[in-house]
Amino acid sequence: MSETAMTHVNGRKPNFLRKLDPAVVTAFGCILLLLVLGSFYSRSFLSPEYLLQQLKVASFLGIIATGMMLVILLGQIDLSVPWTVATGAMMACAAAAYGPVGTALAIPFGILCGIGIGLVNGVGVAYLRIPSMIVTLATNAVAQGVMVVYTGGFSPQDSATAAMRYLSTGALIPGIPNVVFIWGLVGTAMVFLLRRTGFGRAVYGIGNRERAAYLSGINTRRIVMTAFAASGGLSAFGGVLLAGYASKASQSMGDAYLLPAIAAVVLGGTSILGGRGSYLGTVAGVILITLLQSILSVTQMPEAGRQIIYGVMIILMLLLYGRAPASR
Amino acid sequence: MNDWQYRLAEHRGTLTAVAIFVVMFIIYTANHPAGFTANVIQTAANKGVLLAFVAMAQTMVVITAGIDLSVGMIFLLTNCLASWLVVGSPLETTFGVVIVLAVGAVCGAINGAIVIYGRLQPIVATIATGAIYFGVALLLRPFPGGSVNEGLADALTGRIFGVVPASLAALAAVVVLIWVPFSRSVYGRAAYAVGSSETAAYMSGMPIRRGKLLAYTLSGLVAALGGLFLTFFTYTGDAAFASGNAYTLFSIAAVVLGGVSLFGGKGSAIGAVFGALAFRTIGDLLFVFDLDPLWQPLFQGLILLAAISLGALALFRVRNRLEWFL
Amino acid sequence: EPEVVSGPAAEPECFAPWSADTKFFKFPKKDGPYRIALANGYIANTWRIQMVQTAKAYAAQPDVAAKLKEFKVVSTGEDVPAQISAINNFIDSGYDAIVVNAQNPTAFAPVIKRAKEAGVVLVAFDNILDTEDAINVNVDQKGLGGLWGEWLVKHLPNGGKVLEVRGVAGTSVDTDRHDGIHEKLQASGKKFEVVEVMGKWDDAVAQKVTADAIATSGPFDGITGQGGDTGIVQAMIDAKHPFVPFGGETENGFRKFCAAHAADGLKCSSAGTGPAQVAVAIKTAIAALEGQVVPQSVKLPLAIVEDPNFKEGQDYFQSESDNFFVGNSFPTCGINFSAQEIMKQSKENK
Amino acid sequence: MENGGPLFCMEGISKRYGGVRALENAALSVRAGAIHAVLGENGAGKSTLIKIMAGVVAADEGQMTLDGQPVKFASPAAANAAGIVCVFQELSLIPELSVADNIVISNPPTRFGMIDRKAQRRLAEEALARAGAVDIHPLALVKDLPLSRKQIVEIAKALARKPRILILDEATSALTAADVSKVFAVLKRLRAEGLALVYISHRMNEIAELADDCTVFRNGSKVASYAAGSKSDGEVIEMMIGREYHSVYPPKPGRLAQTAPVLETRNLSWADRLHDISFSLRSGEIVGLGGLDGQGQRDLLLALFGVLRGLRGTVLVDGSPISISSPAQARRHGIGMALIPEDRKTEGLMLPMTVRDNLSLASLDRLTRGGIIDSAKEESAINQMMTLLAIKAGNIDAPVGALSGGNQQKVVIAKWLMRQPRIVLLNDPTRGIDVGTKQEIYLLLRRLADAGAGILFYSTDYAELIGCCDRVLVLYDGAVKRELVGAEITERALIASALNIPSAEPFHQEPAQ
Ligand SMILES: Nc1ncnc2c1ncn2[C@@H]1O[C@H](COP(=O)(O)OP(=O)(O)OP(=O)(O)O)[C@@H](O)[C@H]1O
Ligand SMILES: Nc1ncnc2c1ncn2[C@@H]1O[C@H](COP(=O)(O)OP(=O)(O)OP(=O)(O)O)[C@@H](O)[C@H]1O
Ligand SMILES: [Mg+2]
Ligand SMILES: [Mg+2]
Repeated sequence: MSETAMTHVNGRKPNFLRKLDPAVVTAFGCILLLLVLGSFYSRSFLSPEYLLQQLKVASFLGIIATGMMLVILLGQIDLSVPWTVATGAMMACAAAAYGPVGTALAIPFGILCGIGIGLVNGVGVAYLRIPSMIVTLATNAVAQGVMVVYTGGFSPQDSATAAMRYLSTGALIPGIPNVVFIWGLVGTAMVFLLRRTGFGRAVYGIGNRERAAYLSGINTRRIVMTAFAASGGLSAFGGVLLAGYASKASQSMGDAYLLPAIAAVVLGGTSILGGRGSYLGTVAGVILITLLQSILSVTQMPEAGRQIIYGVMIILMLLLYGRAPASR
Repeated sequence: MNDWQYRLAEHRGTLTAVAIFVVMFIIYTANHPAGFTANVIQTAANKGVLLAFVAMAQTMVVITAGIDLSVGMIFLLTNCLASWLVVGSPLETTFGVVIVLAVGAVCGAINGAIVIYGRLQPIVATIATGAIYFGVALLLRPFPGGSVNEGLADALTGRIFGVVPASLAALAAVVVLIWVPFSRSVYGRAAYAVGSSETAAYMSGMPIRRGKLLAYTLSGLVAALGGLFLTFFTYTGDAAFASGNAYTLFSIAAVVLGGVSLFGGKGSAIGAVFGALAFRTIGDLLFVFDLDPLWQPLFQGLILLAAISLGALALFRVRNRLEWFL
Repeated sequence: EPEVVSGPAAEPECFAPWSADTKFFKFPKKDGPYRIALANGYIANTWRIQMVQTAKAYAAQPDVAAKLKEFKVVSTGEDVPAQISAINNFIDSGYDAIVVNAQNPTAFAPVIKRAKEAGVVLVAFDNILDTEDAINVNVDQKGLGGLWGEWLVKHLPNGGKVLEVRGVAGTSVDTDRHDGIHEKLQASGKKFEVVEVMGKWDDAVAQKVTADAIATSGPFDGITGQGGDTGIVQAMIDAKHPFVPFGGETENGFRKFCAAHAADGLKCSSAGTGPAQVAVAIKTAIAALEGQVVPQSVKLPLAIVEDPNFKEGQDYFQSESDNFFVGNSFPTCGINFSAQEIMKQSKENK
Repeated sequence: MENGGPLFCMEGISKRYGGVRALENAALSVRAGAIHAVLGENGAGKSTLIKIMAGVVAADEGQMTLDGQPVKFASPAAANAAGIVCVFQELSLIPELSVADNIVISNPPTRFGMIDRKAQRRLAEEALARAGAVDIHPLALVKDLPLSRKQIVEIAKALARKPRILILDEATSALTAADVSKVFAVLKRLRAEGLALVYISHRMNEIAELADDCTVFRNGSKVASYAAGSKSDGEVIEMMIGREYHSVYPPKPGRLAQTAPVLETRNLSWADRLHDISFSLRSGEIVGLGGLDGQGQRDLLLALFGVLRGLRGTVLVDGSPISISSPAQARRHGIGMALIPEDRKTEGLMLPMTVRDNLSLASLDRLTRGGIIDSAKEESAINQMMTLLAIKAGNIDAPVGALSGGNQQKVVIAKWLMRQPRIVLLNDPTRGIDVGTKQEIYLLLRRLADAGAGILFYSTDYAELIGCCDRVLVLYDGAVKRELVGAEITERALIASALNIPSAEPFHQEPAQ
């Protein structure tokens, strides 16, 4: 992790090699393989337009998976993603109904709502010690309930603001969608957070053994809560961007993101038990899942076949590099 | 402490689940326009038993410190299969039932094999196999349909002696014939031990792989029993993705309400069964409280949140903060 | 036990029989006011929310309210057994009629039997029941697909490459609409190449798969979408795909696009049956309870608007949500909801 | 029995973990009816050797013979079946199962294919009685037991398997003298019954009392085998550490420190476990906590460190009363407390994380600026600690779990020393540590004290208390029963007060031996 660390040890690999986790390398290899396989079906799978389009679509999943990864590194999970995404999107659009101020604050407001849901999750997990799998399931139900009430309550505003649309579909640099940059920024921040900050170290520590982290004087509860809040915020931000992409918010926006986010994180080599994993892996996982879904969706086969191939491919890729080490 | 205190401590999770269920069910029937009648109970039982089977299946995997996100899809797949096979003469029907259960067990065994021999993390492995099982279900039933031996279906979803819901009796029989022998067998104990500490179990020379594999296989079998009952209850097969997913997620909620630890090694399928019944009763409460229809989902969410927060009350008794991290 | 009688129905304009051989029911007349229940399944999408709002609005209309002692709505989610149990509970609680948007057309046989025995009027709409023992307020899903198919045939006289964005796999609505489309395309005798993707009736999903399809198999000469059509058009715009004839649903957002881009080639047929059909179902239930003759299978008229007839404030509402479903009027049944009426309903109720 | 050849023989055993050579051409030969002691400093490869013997890990090279027949064990179960049973250094108990379940775990009695709980209970009670632990309830969950009880359960579990060869890998490290003597009685009886026993321990006195044969390991290879008693302790230790060896304990300062107390408690009570504990700890002083295990020593340390809720009484730091409600507060500047926990695997370390990450984990607040880690500062702090404690790690970017037990323990201590604590609480820090390392730790403690820290030191090893401490507080049933100062700290005085024998007078008259 630190660049000056070369002194102490005998025979360490150079820094860049040491960082390359074989799992991540294989994951990127699988991405290439998928593209090559796809190109047998249609040449356009290798076209820059298609690849950029995939990168753009992957960005939404990428941002959501970033939050999911943070939580998984703690050995927890966030099942409230679907309705946090929807809440972020819907609330951002809703804010836009309140004049220019509302429009200006739309994006932060949407994110804030996600952070709110995340905080409830965090309090439940960190302070009430409820297993994350179930608190987040419950908050997901509550968020859904609130959104249903909200939609039915009064004629809701659900068009995305110009800013949201710009973030998702605009291109500051011609050809490269802004949202890809945003994912890049979020990702860089995450890498920095995980590698270079005390918070990141603490996250890994807690994921490995919370008890030891606590006895080391780390404020484990605050960190867990913060991580959940961040996950909520990132999910909601993903929702906001999705609303920008679709020009509007809708209720079921987040449904398609829960299982793929988990799968992407784990496919990227992060241990579901916490404490182990790199962000680069998650990037690979996100791209893998996005490509796989995309390629399958355009091949003309019955949905049943798509589902079966999707499942088999994930298992094969995991078998290739995602296996736990043999214990003897 | 004496024996009974230890035993009470051992079963606390299960007993809490029973208590939560009883309280909720009393509130429900006390406010039901039809009251505590055989019909109302039969209706509640038929609905509750389905989730109870799925939750029991989930429990078997969860005690090994795994999780099965494909359990709802096994439930769907076996439902679709049953809508083809469990028809006709008694012999054909029996044959059909056997095949359906065997397919469920095979699905469970596949999950187990991938997790054990493939050494994959259960959560993603079962996301993937779930997609496969759903795909197969969809092949079997591209759209809803099929039929079932209605005599058998009516018998198993009806009432025994006009009082006891047959589905409840079947559930009890499954508990006695599958869960109890399993949990008391050497393999069952190995499954618990693996969930509690895999290394320790291995070092103690337990048959951990076989224990785990058996747990996954029985889990598939019990999920298939659920799928079979779904067919008896609806007379059809239906590969509804959303419904399969819902059952998977509900089963996790039920398992937690039932006092089974998601970290493995602790809890009982009996607790999970009551957790499932309690979870189902949350939905039933909608009938007896006159809520605006759009507020109903929120109400359900809040009740669930409240029910799981009950467990947090125990925190106030913890005087050694290290106990938070067990 | 309804008596099977011969037609026509009490309000023949509204209660149109599905086909020539549709049976007619005459239930024993009951004295009002009635207790009616709505057993909904899934709730968390705009269509369903709008449907529930419409049901409440309809039940609150003075002439309808006068006939109702109680109107109760329960939503049970995606889970079929829960919906079956809900209906069982309504039967046990003594409701006179139960209106249901069934999660599965074939799963309700046992409960239909029970309703019949208990003398409860069961009316299904939207996702109807596969039975002759309950009243179905029917949308001709296959006919709807046929309509879209015909629209494409009309606008692509030489055939061509068509993108079909389908719904949720494994549902009968998806299958019926799909079959309808393909039947008409085939019947035309022209050469149509169809690329199918699953849009799940959801704008976000539909947008994504459309974008993929355009990138890998485009461009297309025509498009048809079962739902999520706003997202499909959005994807076309994003990909700078030329506008082509489109047969789709009745989302407000879709119609906004159709109106705005008609001149550029987005020639739309927007057809479907809005959530207001619940009102027809309730009306049918009341009629049945009053002892009037009703068809076993009611055929709902389709609300169709086709290019170049999109009119702001009537066929679409520029200021309303994109997710809003237009097509809320069944004039033959005296049912006429404006967007404002539906969306504001519960606000006034409070 | 006596004149038979070796019962079990290992030869040419090698085992590598990645780049680490754990064993190199190692050998061991044990005979029936004898206790064979295996000695060696931390990381010498003792545990690895017996894990191979017990089928837990597979050797890269080498042969094993049992009764002269070559054998290979694919799993612990296979070794068990051959009569080889091991009490592992890392406990192999299932925490969520009951004591009885654990004891019969590998071969539970069954009826109709189901486990017969009555028979199981009976077997468990027998085994517990044999291990001299009738105070443990068979239905108690293992996770609720303190470490010392777990070790006893582990021994009972091994006994219940009726082994031919019984291996104990530091199986008594957490036990107090009383428990140890009960266990020894059992072991001697087993020896008389003709079992072969392999005994690994870092306590020389235990070896002296038990062993018939000894083998010393260093750096993964056998150094020597000899009959017990044929070599002096000094010689043995020099074989182990490969260099000359002097007195274990550093000299004490002679007179008591007269500085102001850094830490004081007044009438500290908690639940029904701690009663009215009042004492003070001056800077420069090492105060021992004595007594039988489980008399509240651990609770006291946890209470001081802010882990326990609902404390009554007062805690003062530098003379002013404070209330500490978390380790985060306890380590804060101005208090500067550190706790070396009891169980390094679950409380001290993140085993899969690197040595580096583990070392800096407790000092993250000091190594970061604005939340960002200052790599240079971290690096130098780590290097300093690695040298100070002479931590033997091939690669500091390797997981700490790959270090030997003793080096792991050093990492735990190092990570707290990095903060330069003013008050150091130690919960049995030398458990499972070889003499060489122990010596280094004692020296370190004294140096810390000399540098002004106040040290509160709980140990289950009386010799340590005698050798290191300026004062010893003896706890009994959660209360301080006696305070021994300077020359009063003798083994007899410690034992007498630990057992709460009322008249401790006679001990005063005798000179310390
Ligand atoms: N925690 C662990 N530590 C070391 N090895 C393990 C662990 N878990 C599983 N194993 C593997 O388990 C294998 C044997 O396990 P075990 O004997 O418990 O299974 P089993 O049920 O007897 O399997 P089988 O039916 O194949 O004989 C060993 O070869 C080893 O590789
Ligand atoms: N699983 C492992 N992975 C990598 N290295 C290991 C592993 N287990 C042991 N080692 C290494 O093998 C060597 C021998 O370790 P072992 O545990 O056998 O020592 P030991 O003599 O039992 O020491 P102690 O007295 O501290 O318990 C050590 O250098 C250790 O770092
Ligand atoms: Mg075996
Ligand atoms: Mg060792």
